Amino acid sequence: METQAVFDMLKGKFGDAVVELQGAGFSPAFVVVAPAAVKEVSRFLKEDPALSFDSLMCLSGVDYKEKFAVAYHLHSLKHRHAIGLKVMLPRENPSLPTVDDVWPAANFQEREAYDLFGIAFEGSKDLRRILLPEDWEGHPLRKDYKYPDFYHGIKV
Amino acid sequence: MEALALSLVNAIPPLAGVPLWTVTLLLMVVVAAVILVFALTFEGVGSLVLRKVAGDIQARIGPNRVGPNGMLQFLADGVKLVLKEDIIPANADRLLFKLAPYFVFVGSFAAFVVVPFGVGLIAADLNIGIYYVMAVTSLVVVGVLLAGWASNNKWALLGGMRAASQIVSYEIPVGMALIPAVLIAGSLSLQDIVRSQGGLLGIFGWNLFHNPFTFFSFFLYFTAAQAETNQTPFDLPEAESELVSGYNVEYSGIRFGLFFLAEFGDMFIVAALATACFLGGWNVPFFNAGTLPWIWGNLLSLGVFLAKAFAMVLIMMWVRWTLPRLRVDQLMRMAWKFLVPLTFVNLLGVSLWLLVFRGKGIPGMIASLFG
Amino acid sequence: MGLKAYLNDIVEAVVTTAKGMRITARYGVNPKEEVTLQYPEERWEIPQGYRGFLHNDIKTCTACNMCVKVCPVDCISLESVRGADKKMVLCSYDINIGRCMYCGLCVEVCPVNSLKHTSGYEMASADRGEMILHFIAEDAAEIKARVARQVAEAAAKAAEAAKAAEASKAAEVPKPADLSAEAAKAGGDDPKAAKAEAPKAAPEKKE
Amino acid sequence: MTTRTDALPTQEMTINMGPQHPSTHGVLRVILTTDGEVVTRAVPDVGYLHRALEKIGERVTYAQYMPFTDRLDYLAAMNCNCAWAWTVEKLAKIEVPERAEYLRVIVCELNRISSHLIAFGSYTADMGAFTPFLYAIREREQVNDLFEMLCGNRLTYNYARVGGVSGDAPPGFLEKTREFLDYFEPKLDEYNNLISYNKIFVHRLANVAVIPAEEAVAYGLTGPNLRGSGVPFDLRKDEPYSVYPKFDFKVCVGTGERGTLGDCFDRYMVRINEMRESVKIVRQAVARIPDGPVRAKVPRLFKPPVGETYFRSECPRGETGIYLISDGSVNPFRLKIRTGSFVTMNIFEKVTRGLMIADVVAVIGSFDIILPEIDR
Repeated sequence: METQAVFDMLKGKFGDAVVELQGAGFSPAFVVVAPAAVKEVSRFLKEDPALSFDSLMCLSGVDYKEKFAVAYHLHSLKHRHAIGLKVMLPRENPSLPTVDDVWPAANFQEREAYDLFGIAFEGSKDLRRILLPEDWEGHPLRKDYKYPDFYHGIKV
Repeated sequence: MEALALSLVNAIPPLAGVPLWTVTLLLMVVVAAVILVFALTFEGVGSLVLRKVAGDIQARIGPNRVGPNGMLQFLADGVKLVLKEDIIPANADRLLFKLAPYFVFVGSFAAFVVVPFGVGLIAADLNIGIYYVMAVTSLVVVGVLLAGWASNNKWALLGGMRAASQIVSYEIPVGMALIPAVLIAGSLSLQDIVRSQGGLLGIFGWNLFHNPFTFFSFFLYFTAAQAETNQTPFDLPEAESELVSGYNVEYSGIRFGLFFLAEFGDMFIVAALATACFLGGWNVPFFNAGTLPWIWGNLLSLGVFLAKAFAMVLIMMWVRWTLPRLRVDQLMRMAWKFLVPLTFVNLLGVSLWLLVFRGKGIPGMIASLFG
Repeated sequence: MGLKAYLNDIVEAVVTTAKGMRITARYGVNPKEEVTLQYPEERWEIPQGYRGFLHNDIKTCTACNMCVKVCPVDCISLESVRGADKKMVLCSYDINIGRCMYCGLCVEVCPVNSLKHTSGYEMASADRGEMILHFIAEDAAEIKARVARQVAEAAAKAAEAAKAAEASKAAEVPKPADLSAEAAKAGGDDPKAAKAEAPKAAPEKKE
Repeated sequence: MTTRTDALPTQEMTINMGPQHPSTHGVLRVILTTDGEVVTRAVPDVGYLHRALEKIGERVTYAQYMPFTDRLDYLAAMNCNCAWAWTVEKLAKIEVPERAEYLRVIVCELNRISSHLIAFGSYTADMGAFTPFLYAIREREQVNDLFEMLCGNRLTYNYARVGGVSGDAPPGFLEKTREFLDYFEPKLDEYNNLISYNKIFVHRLANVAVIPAEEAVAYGLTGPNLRGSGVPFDLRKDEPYSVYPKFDFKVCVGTGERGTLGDCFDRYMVRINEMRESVKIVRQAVARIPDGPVRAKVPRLFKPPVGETYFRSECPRGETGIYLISDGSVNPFRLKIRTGSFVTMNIFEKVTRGLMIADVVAVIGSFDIILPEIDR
């Protein structure tokens, strides 16, 4: 199914929660949705027989300097089509509902986004730091991250 | 031993004044030392051969730097093990930790006492030879369990537990698989068992070819014994890729060396028992070594025995470098569902055979057909 | 488990084991299968284009700084000053072999092919400092001072030439006029460069 | 699997497996909670090899990032190199000469063979048979020799470039490749006879850690692990990139031949069969490789257009997807690398429940994870 069609479908179903379609320059195109609606949209994308995006290829946090974003790359093994889903978040206390009950694959990648960007996924079954030590300060992939000089007295 | 001491006293007049028990004791120490030297040499050479065999099988060369063609590698290894720091973990049970290697080593070394190396070459021809071997090698279980427990390491504990359950389980098929040889010889003494396989039939006098059941017995024994000595594919107690190194993970230096030596000692004991019970022991085919002068007869029979035993050891190494490892439940399954019933069936078969054919084997019957 | 499956299990185990053992035995018996290379005595042939240690031929190096810019791990460092003939003169060219990841990007960008991978791959040292390859043995400060001197000399010469030109200009000889004008321009440039470099070189010399 | 009686109260034990453990394939740490030998919970703890490759990506240029992709999955560095090149080319819409694409396919498939060889070898070593491991290493050395001839390095190749490859195949390379294929193909049967169908080996793997197809998809498994569950999805076939559509090959899937579909044995067997398919692809590519340049003109100060792209390619350990955001400058604005092993580890806790310690090792091996790819 074409991205435009998916976007129209989502727009018809969720109305204002679906913000825009990022088409030109984006491959695959992104449907931008409001943070609160991400779970419902995801569930719909997965369960609607015409869409059935059954696999979450990639979940990534992005720091767009003025705001954060979480980008989901979805793929359907059944229909062999792909789409992107993006959620824009404010810089202050970024948080959004988890999708790990929709796609279990999300868990580790959400933990990674939490670890490296500090984006909180509400309702996640296990949201701990994954790559960095539990007591690491800051979230390194943020654009304004300051490199620490010492970690436990060891020069970094 | 006392008889030997008596004859020695008779032969050498100056000894007459010495009490007999001192001579006997001295003799015992000497014999023990000789066996110990043999065991250590075998263990050293065995480790070298093991590595060489591994190299050959794995398309590489193996140790070749120390001495000509790497022949002295085992000495270097030994020196290294002796000189290495002996580490005892802080939270280990120190007494048991130190005790464990000795149990293991003694268990494997003591079995050498009844190994019939030649016509007259046996440290002690006990009338319960096989029984003694089975009993004394069980000491290894205690040592391994102690090592696993005392190390205060969970991997070691798991290894020790695995070893204990494994050795205890496999003791049964090992024993059962050896009994056919005992039945045929009518004696538990290993010398008697070896003698029963002599005669003019050559290699067909061996228990291996006595009847179909003994033939299978040999393989069952070999399989079960591999398991009892923790050889691959049954090396679960020290499964390197699972338990890191199993019960001996915390050992270093000479204490680890003792475990290491015991492993090779066990290997030899298994090979020696297989040789003695199924492969004719020191019997030279078509030739009675007992008729030769004492020294030559013993040397010849010793050579034959060692050749057979080493061939068995080589096969064990070959198996070791071929097969993957079983899982612990599969190991138990194999013992209780396969080896134990099969050895029992075999035992029954051998007993019936002996009953029906009055103790004669197939080669014997064929031979009697031709007169 | 039926008796048939039971016996089947045993047979299968024996057969597959025997199959495997046949293969290992073949390798064990055949000495030709050994593939080990006895390293220090035997060495494999190094193919052309092997990416070993880097080597810079400082005679051809133009100190263009491309390798430094492209290196992803910043293992190359070079210092250069502008010489009397306006070409860059290398003062130091160091490669930290301990940091280099042998990606070959620097060799690829080198415009004069002076930076090359050698076939060397053996290096052991007890000190990290030994891992830094110095391609210029002379002290950087000395080179700088020397170059500064040369530049100053050239500037003086140029100034003299300019003076001479001026003098000749006064004599109104038309032909060398534009020549001297050029020389004057050059002379005007050079002292500036010399001035810029000289103070930099001077404190280092003190050290 | 366990029966517990009240008369004999037992206690669970927590064991730390790794980061230094012979069979965690690197520095994976698993916190095992066991009841005797039975694992009640196995929580993977990753990140011991985190080198912030994504952060580094924001600091270096597109061309400079290439050597870092070598370090992503060092057993399949060629695949990672090419994945990066393909991603940037997709973003900047660069046409790559056909010969370069052929060379990329050749090296990718050779690298797939060498990577699967390690997977096979280390798996058998995990299972206690050390000999096949050395045979696998022996074969892999030959692939490394080929790569050394091609690009000068044996492990971190840095061969692909944005717009092509770093250099044309040296004379004799294609012949040597063919020789290697002729030598290698019969070895696969030998491996099968030696170990794959060995009774003990089959018993260790069959019916262990069964992952049904739907679960595999939901958990985002990719590559051989997904195909082991019987899902015939291969990016080379289903989302063709490069010149893969020109080759004839089969997508290997698990068949459940010795146990249940989706068990460790299926995943293992998929890899063995895939090596055979890779041999097929390389044979075709070597036979048909066209002449011509191997590198498109890409400006030295390469600035791709503003945009976001996601490209995924089939690496030996599953799909390597690169999400690349460009702001039009010389450095990537953000790059996220989705690696097969990382996503696969997600399902680890689920499948290891109720297995034995030895099976945990089998599961790790059957996923063929590699830590630099997980930790990045």
